[in-house]
Amino acid sequence: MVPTNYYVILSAILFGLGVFAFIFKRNIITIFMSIELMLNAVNLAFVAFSQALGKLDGQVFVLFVIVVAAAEAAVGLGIIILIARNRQTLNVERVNLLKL
Amino acid sequence: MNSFLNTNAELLITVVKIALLLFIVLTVNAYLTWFERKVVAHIQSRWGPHRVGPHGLLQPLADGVKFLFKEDPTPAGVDKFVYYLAPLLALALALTAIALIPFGPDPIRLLGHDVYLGIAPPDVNIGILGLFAITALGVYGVALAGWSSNNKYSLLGGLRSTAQMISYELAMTMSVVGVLLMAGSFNLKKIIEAQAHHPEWGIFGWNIWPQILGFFCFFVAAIAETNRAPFDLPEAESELVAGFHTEYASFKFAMFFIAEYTSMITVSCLCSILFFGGWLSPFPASWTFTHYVPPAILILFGLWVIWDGLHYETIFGRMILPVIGFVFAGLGATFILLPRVNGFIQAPFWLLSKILFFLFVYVWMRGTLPRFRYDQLMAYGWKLLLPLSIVNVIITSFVILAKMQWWGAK
Amino acid sequence: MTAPLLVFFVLAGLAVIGAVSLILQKHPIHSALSLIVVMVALAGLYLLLGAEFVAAVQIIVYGGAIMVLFVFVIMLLNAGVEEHTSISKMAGAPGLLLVVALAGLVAATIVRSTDSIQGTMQTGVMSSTSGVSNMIFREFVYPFELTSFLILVAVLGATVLAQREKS
Amino acid sequence: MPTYPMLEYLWIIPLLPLLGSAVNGLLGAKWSNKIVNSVATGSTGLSFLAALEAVREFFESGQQLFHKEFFTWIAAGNFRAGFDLQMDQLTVVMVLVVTGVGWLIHIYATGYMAHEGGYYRFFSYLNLFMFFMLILVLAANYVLLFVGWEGVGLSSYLLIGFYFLKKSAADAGKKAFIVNRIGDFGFMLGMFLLFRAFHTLDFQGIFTSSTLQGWPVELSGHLGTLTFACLLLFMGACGKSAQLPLYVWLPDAMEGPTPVSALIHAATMVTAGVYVVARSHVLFIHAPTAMLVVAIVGCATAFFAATIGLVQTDIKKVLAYSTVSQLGYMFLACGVGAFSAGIFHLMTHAFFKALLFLAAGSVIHAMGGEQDMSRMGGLRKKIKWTFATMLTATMAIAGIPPLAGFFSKDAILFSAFQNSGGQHLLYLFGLLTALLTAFYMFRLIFLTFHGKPRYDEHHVHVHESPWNMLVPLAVLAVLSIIGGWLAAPALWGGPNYFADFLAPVFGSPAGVEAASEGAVGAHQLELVLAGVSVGAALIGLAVAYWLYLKRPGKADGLAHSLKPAYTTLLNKYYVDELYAAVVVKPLLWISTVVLWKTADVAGIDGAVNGIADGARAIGDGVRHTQSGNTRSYAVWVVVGAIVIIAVIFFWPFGFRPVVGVVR
Repeated sequence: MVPTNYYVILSAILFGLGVFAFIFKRNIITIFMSIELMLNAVNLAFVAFSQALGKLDGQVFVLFVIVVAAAEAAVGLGIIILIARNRQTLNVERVNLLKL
Repeated sequence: MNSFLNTNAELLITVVKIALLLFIVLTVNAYLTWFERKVVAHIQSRWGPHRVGPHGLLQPLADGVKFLFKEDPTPAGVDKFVYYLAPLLALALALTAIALIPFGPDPIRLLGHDVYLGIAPPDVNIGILGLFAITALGVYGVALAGWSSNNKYSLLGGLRSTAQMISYELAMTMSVVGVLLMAGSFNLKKIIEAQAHHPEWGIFGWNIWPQILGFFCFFVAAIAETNRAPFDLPEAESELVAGFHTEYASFKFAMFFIAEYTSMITVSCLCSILFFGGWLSPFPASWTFTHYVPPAILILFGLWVIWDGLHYETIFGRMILPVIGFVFAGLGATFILLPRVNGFIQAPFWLLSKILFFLFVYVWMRGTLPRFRYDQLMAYGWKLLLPLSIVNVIITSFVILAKMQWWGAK
Repeated sequence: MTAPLLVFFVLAGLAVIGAVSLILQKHPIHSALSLIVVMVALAGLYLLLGAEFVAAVQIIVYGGAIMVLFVFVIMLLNAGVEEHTSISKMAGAPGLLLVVALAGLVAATIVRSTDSIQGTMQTGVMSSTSGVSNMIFREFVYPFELTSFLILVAVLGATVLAQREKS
Repeated sequence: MPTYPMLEYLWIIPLLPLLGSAVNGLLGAKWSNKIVNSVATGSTGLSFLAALEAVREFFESGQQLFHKEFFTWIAAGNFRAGFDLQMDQLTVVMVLVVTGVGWLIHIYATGYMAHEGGYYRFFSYLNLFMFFMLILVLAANYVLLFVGWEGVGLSSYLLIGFYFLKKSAADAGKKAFIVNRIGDFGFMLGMFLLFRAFHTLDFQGIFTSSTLQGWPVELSGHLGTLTFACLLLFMGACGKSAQLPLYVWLPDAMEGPTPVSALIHAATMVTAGVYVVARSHVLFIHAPTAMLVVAIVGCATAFFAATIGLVQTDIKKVLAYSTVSQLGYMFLACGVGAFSAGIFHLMTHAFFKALLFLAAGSVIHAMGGEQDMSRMGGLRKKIKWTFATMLTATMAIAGIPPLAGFFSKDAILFSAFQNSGGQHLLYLFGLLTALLTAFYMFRLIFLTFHGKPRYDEHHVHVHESPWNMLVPLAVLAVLSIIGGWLAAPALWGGPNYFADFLAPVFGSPAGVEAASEGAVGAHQLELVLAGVSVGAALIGLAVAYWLYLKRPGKADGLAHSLKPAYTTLLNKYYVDELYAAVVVKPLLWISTVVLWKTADVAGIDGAVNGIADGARAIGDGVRHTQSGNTRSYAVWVVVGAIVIIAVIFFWPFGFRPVVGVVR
């Protein structure tokens, strides 16, 4: 049997990598993907814990997370399409209308 | 050596099974092309392949050779990695899908191990889900191929097929839910057994009757999933040259080709398993004499082949065809002589016959139906199939609930 | 080195490699492919954890729908290689430090919190599919409905966002 | 259906004017004058009828005092201030005067204000005043009374400043308001003191506990709680009733429309002070010192105001000062313990002073807004009705028998003569005041109506007022003739019906006490005093006649020969200037330099602006983080996450959040 710690540490690593990508990638789509990566890491932790505790709540929650991720992807990609259409770029550093 | 056999027998058997299945599937694919061309030709009142071997039976071999030895140029400016990855992905996934399908209920004892027909043991808890997972990944092959080959036709083909597959995957999944509700399991074996719930009903116990709506949705969606006519927009030669595999030649093209036919087989398997009782015979279980139907059919077929071969125009045909017919007849005879074997082959026989039937339907449709327009395709998928399948789910669940409530079934 | 452990390490390595290559790849399609690898690996891990249903859903939804959507969008926008600007100063060395700190903290926290459940490891696979469905449709039915509404809203929103305004 | 419906529903009487006010104030702007009239006069008239009915029922029920608690308004600890109304003889008099006279004046105003702007506003205010005044007189405890008290102050302010575009009017309104605040301050202190002493503010509670529980009568010169309370209450009364030293607002209040002057600043509101003193007579009787103060102040005011009145040329100003001095009479009466006489004079004064004002208003109306008597004269022929009624009122106020003023004033002087502890200073001053009163009133008459016109007849077209102004004049004239006859029999030894009528409230009137030693002597004395006062009145008349009709211009000569005195009087003893120097200037200085320049500008504004500047500065600093670069924002998100997780990880206390979750 694989100790829960392994799973959890793996999920921590993946999460860290996701954060890293989230910060250091410049392509909006890739940044989005890194968010998905973080979500996946969290899901892994959920499943690991649920298995470790013999409770299914974790898995149920993972399903919810997946649903939310799907919704987020739908909306987010819609937004990305809009941005690409209006600003002809996918580089977040070129999308800086928030500046004063 | 012996110890190795004993220790890793499982592994070994699996490997052997995989090799066997690969061989079978590839052959079947090859002859499927022959079959298709023949049927379409006859539908269009032509002869079809006729030169290479008797009835063009050697045509597939020729094609294979051609595929292997053709020049394989890599267009300029393609994304090499993805360009090579795409066909591999497509083929691998298609074959993996086949691996999940059980071809028979009971195992053969071999070296003290139960060997099932089909690679995965038939009672995988999430069998159907696994299948769907794999088919879902199947999109990538097409999409990446279209994108990577740096060609607008390919790109458009890829986009089209991606959109199409995503759209119809929903309908497909939803339409199966009815069956799952009735079986109460994702397990393909359980699904088949659920259809034998009333052994005496025979063909009338199959899911096709209560799930006729679901079957309609599933079949249409499945055809769309496999990018076959009348949903073969991704490779609509009149618009996109050859769609996503325009830039692919020789063996890489063959991979796509094989992948497509393999997924056809998979879909046929699914249709017969989910809706047509899988390996169940159409007759009531108590009619044991119907066990002689398969051998009888084999013998009759063999005899016909012999008769047909005996006055075939070419000498080669007059030599080879009777042999084939004799093989078939001999098989039938041996089955009759060995009842245990006969009993064993019942299930695979029925399953294969059903699969053949669906493949025929595939070809039939291709021969007869015109291609959809893109907007029609989308409208059809989203506005007709999806709602229909959802309605099907609702109706089914209500009926099941009613059964539980009033007739206390299950 | 038992078989499950071996499988775990293989899959885990696959996942980490995928994640790293997600970062290193310059082209979004390659990043997407690496992410798909990660997800498939995770699905395998779920299977290893006995959560078949979650695994299947992971592949079907994440691999078969969401990532396809990503790839689709990338193709649609014909996204090129990522251009390497570095206008943001925050996202330089300080960002790196912060990320490392965050990862360390998370790992530390989680490990510390898992010490307490070392003993309670459950052995054996629970029949998760039916159990999960029971939980979803019994205890979590209201969240379930809520998420369905969320999805609906998201679909509408995406449609509205992406459609070209009629002019 | 209760046996005495109108008593049971006593609140209807004040409610009706309130409704009228609300309706007119909210909707009247769009309406034509007719509708506004009917609403205003209708509501007042109805409340007058209601009052009559209530009074009838009160007498029919034959009870000493009707008292009803309608609902509790304030309940704090054992303190209760309810919306309680009560009715006794005193209230009867007041209510009838207020509603009756008020109604007449409403009718008059419909004519007088016909051509004024803000018609609906005027009547809304007027009705509002009626409401508060009725609350004041019907209240059964000091708190509710104070509500009415402040309310009438408010409506008086509104009405004085009715022509708020005229600066003088606005200032006059402010002045009245502020001066009244001073008095109200005293009044409130008095209430607190009373509450501290008696733990209640209901009239009944206080009076019973102060009489039955044998509250000690505080000897004169001795300053006890009651004395202080009474003095403070009287301070309020001084403010409201324009007594020394707080009378200064009343003459300026003449800026308001004449009906207002008649109703509020002559007939009703200004008498509120007298009413309060009379209402709390029980307390005053227990505080002789306060009584003495009241008497002296009243007497001084009466004389003082009269002297000023001598030289005023503005017709309304003259009347205003005469009002002040008459009010002084009333306080004098109260001060010498003749409350019934005071109330009696209050009533008659309400009649003839209202009449005087209305007539003056009619004159002004006729002269087209001219108020200066030096530009009038010879109006006798042109406006007969006005002249007749005004003459009646003048004779009444001057104390010519058998008009109302004679009896009331006589009663006051008589009781002043008797109860002024031996020396008759109060009486003498009263008598002198009576003489002066007669003089300046007839001076007014002669200057206005006799002699040759001093205005140019081409521009001013003198015309008699419309009927709806004359009818009230007539009615009031009749009242001011017969109003006093209730007390007439007392002269030839009969009973004083008015005093007997009020006896249940005030106990046996002062005059009768005196009579108890020797009724006969009392009668002679009374007759003698009456004669004396009549003589004084006639002297005043004669002097006025001689100065202003026989020898016109003699007055100016006299003024020249007594220049300093004359100018002093003309400038009202420079009281306003004195106040300006002593009170207003320092106050202005303090509020300008200390409050405004220092506290407000430096302190408060400084703080506020400082905060604002600080915010701006911080914003300037922080806005650079808003680079608009999403990646930087992402880093900030990470920072936040780190903080949160660090908190969880290094949680200093026993409870470990994460572990808690996992367990």
